[in-house]
Amino acid sequence: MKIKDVSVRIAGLAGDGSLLAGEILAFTLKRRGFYVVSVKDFPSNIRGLPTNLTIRANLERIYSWGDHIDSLIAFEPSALKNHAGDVRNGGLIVVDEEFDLKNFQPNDVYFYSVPLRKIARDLFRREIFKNVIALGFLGHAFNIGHDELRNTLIFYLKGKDEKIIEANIKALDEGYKLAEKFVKERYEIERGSDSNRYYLSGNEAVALGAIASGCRFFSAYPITPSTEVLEFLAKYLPKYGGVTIQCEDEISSINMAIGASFAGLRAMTATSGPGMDLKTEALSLASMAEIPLVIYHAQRAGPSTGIPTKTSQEDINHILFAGHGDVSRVVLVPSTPEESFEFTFKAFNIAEKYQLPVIILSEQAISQNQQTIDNIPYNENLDWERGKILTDEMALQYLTNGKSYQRYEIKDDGISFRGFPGQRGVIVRYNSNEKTPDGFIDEECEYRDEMVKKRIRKLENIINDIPVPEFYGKESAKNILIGIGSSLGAMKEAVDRLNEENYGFSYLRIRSLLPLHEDHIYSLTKDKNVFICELNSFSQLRSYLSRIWGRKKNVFSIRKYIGLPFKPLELVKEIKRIIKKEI
Amino acid sequence: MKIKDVSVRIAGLAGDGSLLAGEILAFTLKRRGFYVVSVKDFPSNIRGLPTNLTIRANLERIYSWGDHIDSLIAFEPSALKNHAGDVRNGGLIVVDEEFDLKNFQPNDVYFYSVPLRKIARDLFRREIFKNVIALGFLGHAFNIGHDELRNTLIFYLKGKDEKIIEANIKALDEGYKLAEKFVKERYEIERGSDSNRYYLSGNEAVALGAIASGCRFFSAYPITPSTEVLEFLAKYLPKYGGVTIQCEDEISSINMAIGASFAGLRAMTATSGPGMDLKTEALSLASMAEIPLVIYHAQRAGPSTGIPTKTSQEDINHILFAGHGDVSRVVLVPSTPEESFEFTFKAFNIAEKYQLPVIILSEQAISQNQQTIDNIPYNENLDWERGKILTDEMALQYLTNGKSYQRYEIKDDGISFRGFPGQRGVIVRYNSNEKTPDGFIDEECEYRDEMVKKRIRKLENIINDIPVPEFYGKESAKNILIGIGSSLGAMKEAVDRLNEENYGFSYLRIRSLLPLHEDHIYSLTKDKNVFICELNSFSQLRSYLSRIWGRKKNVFSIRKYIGLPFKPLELVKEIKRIIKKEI
Amino acid sequence: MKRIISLKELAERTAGLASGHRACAGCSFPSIIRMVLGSSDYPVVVSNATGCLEVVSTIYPYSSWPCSWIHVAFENAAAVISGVESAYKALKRRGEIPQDKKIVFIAIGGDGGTYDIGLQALSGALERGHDFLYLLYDNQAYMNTGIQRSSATPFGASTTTSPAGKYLFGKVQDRKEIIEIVAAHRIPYVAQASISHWGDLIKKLRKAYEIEGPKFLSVIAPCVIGWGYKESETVEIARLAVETCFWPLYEIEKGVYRVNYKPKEKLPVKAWLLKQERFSHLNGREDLIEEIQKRVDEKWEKLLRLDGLKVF
Amino acid sequence: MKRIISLKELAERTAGLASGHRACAGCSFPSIIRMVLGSSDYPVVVSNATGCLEVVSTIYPYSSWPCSWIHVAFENAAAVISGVESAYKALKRRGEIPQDKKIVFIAIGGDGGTYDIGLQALSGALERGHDFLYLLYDNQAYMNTGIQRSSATPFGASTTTSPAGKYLFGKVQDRKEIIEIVAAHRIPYVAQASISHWGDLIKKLRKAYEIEGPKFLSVIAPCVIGWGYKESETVEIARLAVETCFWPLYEIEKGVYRVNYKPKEKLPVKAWLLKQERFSHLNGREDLIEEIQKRVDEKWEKLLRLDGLKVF
Ligand SMILES: Cc1ncc(C[n+]2csc(CCOP(=O)(O)OP(=O)(O)O)c2C)c(N)n1
Ligand SMILES: Cc1ncc(C[n+]2csc(CCOP(=O)(O)OP(=O)(O)O)c2C)c(N)n1
Ligand code: SF4
Ligand code: SF4
Ligand SMILES: [Mg+2]
Ligand SMILES: [Mg+2]
Repeated sequence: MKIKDVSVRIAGLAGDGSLLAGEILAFTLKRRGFYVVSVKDFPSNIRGLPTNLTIRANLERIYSWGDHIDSLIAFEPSALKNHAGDVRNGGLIVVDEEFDLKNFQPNDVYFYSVPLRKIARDLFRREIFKNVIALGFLGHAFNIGHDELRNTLIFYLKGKDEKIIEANIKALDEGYKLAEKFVKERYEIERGSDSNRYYLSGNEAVALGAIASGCRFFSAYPITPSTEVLEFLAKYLPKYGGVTIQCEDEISSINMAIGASFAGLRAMTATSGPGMDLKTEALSLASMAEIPLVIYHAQRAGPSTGIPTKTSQEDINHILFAGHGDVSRVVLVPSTPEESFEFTFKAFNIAEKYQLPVIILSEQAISQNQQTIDNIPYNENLDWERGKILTDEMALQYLTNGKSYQRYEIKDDGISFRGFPGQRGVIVRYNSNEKTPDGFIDEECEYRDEMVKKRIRKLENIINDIPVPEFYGKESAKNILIGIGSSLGAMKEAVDRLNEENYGFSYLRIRSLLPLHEDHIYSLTKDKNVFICELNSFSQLRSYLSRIWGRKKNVFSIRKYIGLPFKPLELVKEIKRIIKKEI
Repeated sequence: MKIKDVSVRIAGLAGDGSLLAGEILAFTLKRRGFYVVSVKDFPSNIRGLPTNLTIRANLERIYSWGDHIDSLIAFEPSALKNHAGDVRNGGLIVVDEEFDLKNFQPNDVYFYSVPLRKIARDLFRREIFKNVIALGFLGHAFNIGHDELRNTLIFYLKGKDEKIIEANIKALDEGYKLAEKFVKERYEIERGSDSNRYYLSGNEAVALGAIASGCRFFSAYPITPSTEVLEFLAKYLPKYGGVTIQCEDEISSINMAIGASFAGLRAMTATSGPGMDLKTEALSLASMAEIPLVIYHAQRAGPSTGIPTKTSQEDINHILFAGHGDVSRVVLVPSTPEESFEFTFKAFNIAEKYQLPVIILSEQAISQNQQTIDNIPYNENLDWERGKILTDEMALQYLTNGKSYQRYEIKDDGISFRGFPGQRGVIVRYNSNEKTPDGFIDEECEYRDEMVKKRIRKLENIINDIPVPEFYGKESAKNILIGIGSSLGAMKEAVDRLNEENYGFSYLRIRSLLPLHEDHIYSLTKDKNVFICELNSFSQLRSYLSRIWGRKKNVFSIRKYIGLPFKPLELVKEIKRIIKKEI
Repeated sequence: MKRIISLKELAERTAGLASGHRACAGCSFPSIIRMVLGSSDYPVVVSNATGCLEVVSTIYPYSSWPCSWIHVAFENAAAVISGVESAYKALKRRGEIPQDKKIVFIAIGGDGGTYDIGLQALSGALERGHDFLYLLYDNQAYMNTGIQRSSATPFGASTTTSPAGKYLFGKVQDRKEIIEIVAAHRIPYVAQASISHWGDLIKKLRKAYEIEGPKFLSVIAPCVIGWGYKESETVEIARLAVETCFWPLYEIEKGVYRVNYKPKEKLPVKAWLLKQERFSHLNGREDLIEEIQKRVDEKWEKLLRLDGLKVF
Repeated sequence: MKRIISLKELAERTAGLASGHRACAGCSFPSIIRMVLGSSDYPVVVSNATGCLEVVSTIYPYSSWPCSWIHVAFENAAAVISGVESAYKALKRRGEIPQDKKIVFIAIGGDGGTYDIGLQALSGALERGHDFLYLLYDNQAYMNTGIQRSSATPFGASTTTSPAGKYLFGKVQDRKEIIEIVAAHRIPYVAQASISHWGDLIKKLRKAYEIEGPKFLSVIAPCVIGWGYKESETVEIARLAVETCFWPLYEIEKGVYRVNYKPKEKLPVKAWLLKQERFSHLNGREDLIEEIQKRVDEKWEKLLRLDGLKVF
């Protein structure tokens, strides 16, 4: 039988080419028609620290990296030690024969100890080539056409020195040859239909989404795991007549975006962890001054510097509640590259329609990991809904009728017309103080009450414009699993498996945390056992949702906080344990 | 019958002496044995903007400024317009005869239009003396001994030029004389027993509390309404061998305190509104690096710059949840000067015992308004509980036994011993990254799981060290009012009045928001109608508490957000309205 | 060089300006705002940091600003104006605004919002090279929150957080040399001016409006309340700061220093100090007054040495 | 003046220092840390800003710091050390620490943590006059997050956020002159050094440790990854920066400029540029190289003019 689901981990040290080898393999599998999910596990930019890339490929669309791996290439003894346990029985491990393996007991796996470094040294005088040799080895073991891998390799090395490309091709050949000598049993990997799908990370999808949304101003400050958006837009936004600016810190980067939005451009900033702390003051300002703004936030493990390159869902509290005063905001939570794109698009429309900050809450596991997707959810019918904008004609009327333009005019729906500085006929005044409709400081609190109510009225209709929770399974199931973000894949597979064993499960994936579909969630969870999975230790999601059901007894937390997303089996096991013990 | 409860408002423009006149009156009443509550309503430091001071004095301890005022002195037409409506029937209004009063219809009050400015000009050539003339006028009307007011006046002017003091005394005389001519009916004001009570604002109480707690490092940045703590400690902390430093911004002011705490001093910072936004990053750091720290936060009306000199309870969300990652913290909420002092003292003990940041959440109505209190709740038995501190002997043992000191040693109660840089025998390493017990970066996540659990274990016992909610009334009452901070006074009087009308009410005043006495609150609110009063528009307190009861039907919000604390009658009316309509 | 606009002309120009404001009687802001706006031939967009000037100039119904503005938080005036300016550049590139439409972008901050909490934002904007004027009005303390020291507060001045008394003689540290710090960023135009010398101030404003790139102008803005003097003396106090050389009028244009005004007779700094309540405790402390005089002299001499030199 | 400590002595002194670190092969940090600690006769307390150096030097079990330290967030090294230093002063005043116990307080930051996000904290600490050394290791970009531009990145250098390509030739702006900005704060000691000239570096460190008040030392720290050169060339790259006068060795002590090293033969800056991947796109762009040379020359000449002069 040909294999339809395969997973491989390539583990070594930062800078030793493991990541590159993994990416080439992933891309080759994608071209072969597979859906690929990848999980990068790396410590920092510095060379020499342990790093690895896991890729899982399936002919069906998948979202999770699975439980075990089929194959491991370990370039270092420590890599072998840390990851060998994850290889399933019957799997394959490739290591360098130069390891001292005295204390290593392989499982029931095909274990190949081969001269990777030696060949690299002998033929190329640089050990780094071991990565492509190993790739060739795997190519043979998986029965992937030599040319397939070679084509991707060349694609990835485009622009490099001719000699380097040649050497790499030779290294690949050597890998195939080596495998012929060693490999006892070859896998047969399937081939899928569509080889032209996209292979995107969440950060790339957000950057593309911003461009597609007409965002023409982006200011940010580098911070893992959102920096790639800055790097991408620094490169490509100018092409679209836009501006990307790296600022001196996060405070300025959100404030510049506020300035640009005031001037009339769609503007965004991006950050993570501590960066968002520094942006809270301006978040409060954007809400008060009614400035449309999109903030992209990719979570990492905290608190403080924490584990800056690893995933978490630890900033739920912060994103929902930070900022002094009654700060209005919208919080969207994507799980996939498609949603990262789509929610970015939505975010700009909501921000301008309701004139407030919209936060896209992602996380490292989504933002930096690539996935195969069928399509970028973009089509020509998608509109840039800019909301109530003062046209030049409307502005000119102020000139003729002698009235003064009121940036904060009190309206039934709470939304006033946005004019722009420089428009003939109007003077545009934005204010961070409580203000009169014209934008002056309302020092005597004449308008305070009305202004607060206006800002609250704006919020009433947003619920119609945001993504509803995704429900999966039968409504009759007596157990429901709730989660967000990167938990999607594990939740889906866990529910399927639990249902195979007749546990009666469904899942609910929340895609907008603010506003929250409280009624909907309430009715779906009533009389059910509720399992909430989340990547933090404070049960932030559960605490937040408990406003829906209070101290309801049968709500259970499943938490993980070591910087990695859930695996399906982890959820299954923990759920079974809870059911056995507590229900 | 002699009067046992009197309230006066003096209203004018910033810089015209209204506040001073009010303060002298308040202090005189205090000396006369009254409990005084004052509410300052001012716009900013700038001269010429409307301002007023309300004082209420009662022979019993009171906490609220009441509903109406008995007397109003209005130095400006606008002041008369804005405040005349608050004067009860039979009350007294004093205005300057120079007003144009064509459109003013006095209520059923004693209305005196007198030549305040004219006398000031004629006798002193400066209109500013009108304030003390008016004070004398009131003194006569209230039958307060001339000498009583004079003594306070002299006390307040201590250090001023002789001539100025003389002129003021003369102005006071003139006021008495003037009143003799005009006043038709004099009040008889009671005299109480104790004239030696304290008259303190929340800010003063916190500053004193810090000194009494052994706080010897204070760094802050000016911001209304907490600046007085900085000003007070800048003046007095050096006396106690401590340091007060004004920094270049809020970020540095919290980080300097962190540095001082690392070095071994008890350290505090203070702020408000936007200042706290800027401190969230370091809050997260203090939690992660396990640094004892006290943060005093006085709320003002937001969001953003908002109404910076007025009160609110708008930062509940921010204080409870801001800071990226799982940030541990404790949040105490005082209502009175006594509690401001007492909770400051507690805060330092908790911070050091559990090695984390403790926030004292106050608000403008408490921080800047003065109240009479019987005593500062300090006695010699109060201990500075410094928690687990590495003694010099313990430190030296590391030298002898050759082990290395572990700042983050894993302990059953989650609390490790705190050593200080410079202690012989140990190297002290603090880290904002996830770390090993020695304080090194735990780049490979070996200790992550244990460290997270350690930090969570620390939180388990805090509930025993924090102030429990204050419950007032009968447990059998079927209605319960919940509130915090400045709502105390209005809640108490409202509950009393409602009970007089047999509404069956009690109140619960929460004094620690984190940890929260969930069980206690749950059992007290079960099967009851719950009314939550709070000074914000988002129902932040109600949303937070709803984790206790979910979507319980009979929970009702009473909100106010115009920058002033509740009045008893407001609560009574709104509660009656709700009961009539909804229950 | 554009001609200097006359006071009469300015009065005419600014006739249209709303004259309302709610500053303390005698405050120096009204004239500053008037000159800033009146000196521009182009439309102006302002971003204003929290502080006295922003508060008093934008209270309903007394606004002094007949131009579009955004009132930002305390430390962000330079960042927000950077965003506005860059956005306009993009809009021009995209043809949504005519290429030749000139707009003057001004960020305004007090000394607290400039020397202290806003310094980083200022430095970043200078480094990126935006086309804007940063206008610092320097009243040498945090006035809006009730007179706390800033790093612009002079040595020896008493504030609520550097109180003269038993432990202190007022502020212990010297002021930051903001002009030098800004000049170290090597921007095209840096200048210092005073409301007492309006001709010089207007000339500097008009020069700044014509130069492309970041400009920085620091104006001394005496504060009745915080400095402690009679309402009528504001201009005189500013003048004395100049005449004593405590506050020299100078500029650094494309790297070249130019002292714009050399007092005929340099007055002793004491003449300025003792007119102000905040220095009144120095009365009799000749040692401290001498120290202050020494510092003023040194800086003035250094300035004279640099006069005419190109430093970058 | 203290004598210069010899390399041999240093090696002995630092024998006790843990030698572990996890930097990229060829990184310049290990030698910097070694010299900083080895040059001190006093106990040292360090506050370290987030960045490559902090990460590589404090990973378990490879720590290079045999002294107490606190690893703070990115922008706060100067603020935290201010707090530590003030606390020690208070402890001494209170007699809890002997008056004569001298401790050296060091704040360490990269260029991002110093020129950009940490500038305000640095400026504040300098103004308040704490007794500490601020050590800037300047690798001219944000390395730890993957080579983004900082305001220390030289004109023309390619980074991921100033990518050389169709739209740009690398970074458009010049570097901030951090030394001049810091010197404008008129602190007692400001200096620039290089790991290639260790004698000079150690001399500066030891001088700094003896001076009371704020000190600032900037050390060029070539980065294998971010600059793009062979692991073995780190010292050579640093040396070329000095020999081309791109990175002059100089100091400003109590206001007096002193150029510490004048290359016998000033090499063309091209010799330094084209050894680095980040400038490789300049190969053939003689116009840009000339521009860079011009800027280097101007600054060097200005420095020579200032040599020996007292500026404050
Ligand atoms: C982040 C933040 N911190 C503190 C404040 C409080 N605050 C408002 S204005 C001000 C002082 C302004 O001083 P300056 O810039 O010198 O202007 P001035 O009031 O003296 O004109 C302060 C401390 C604030 N609004 N925001
Ligand atoms: C507030 C905040 N913003 C951003 C980051 C992400 N960050 C960590 S280190 C770093 C770059 C450091 O650059 P530099 O100071 O030059 O040190 P280097 O890594 O180059 O040694 C950045 C952007 C952070 N940790 N905190
Ligand atoms: S306090 Fe000073 S600066 Fe502020 S408005 Fe009054 S006089 Fe002007
Ligand atoms: S990235 Fe550069 S600075 Fe960072 S450790 Fe590697 S060589 Fe050193
Ligand atoms: Mg000021
Ligand atoms: Mg760097």
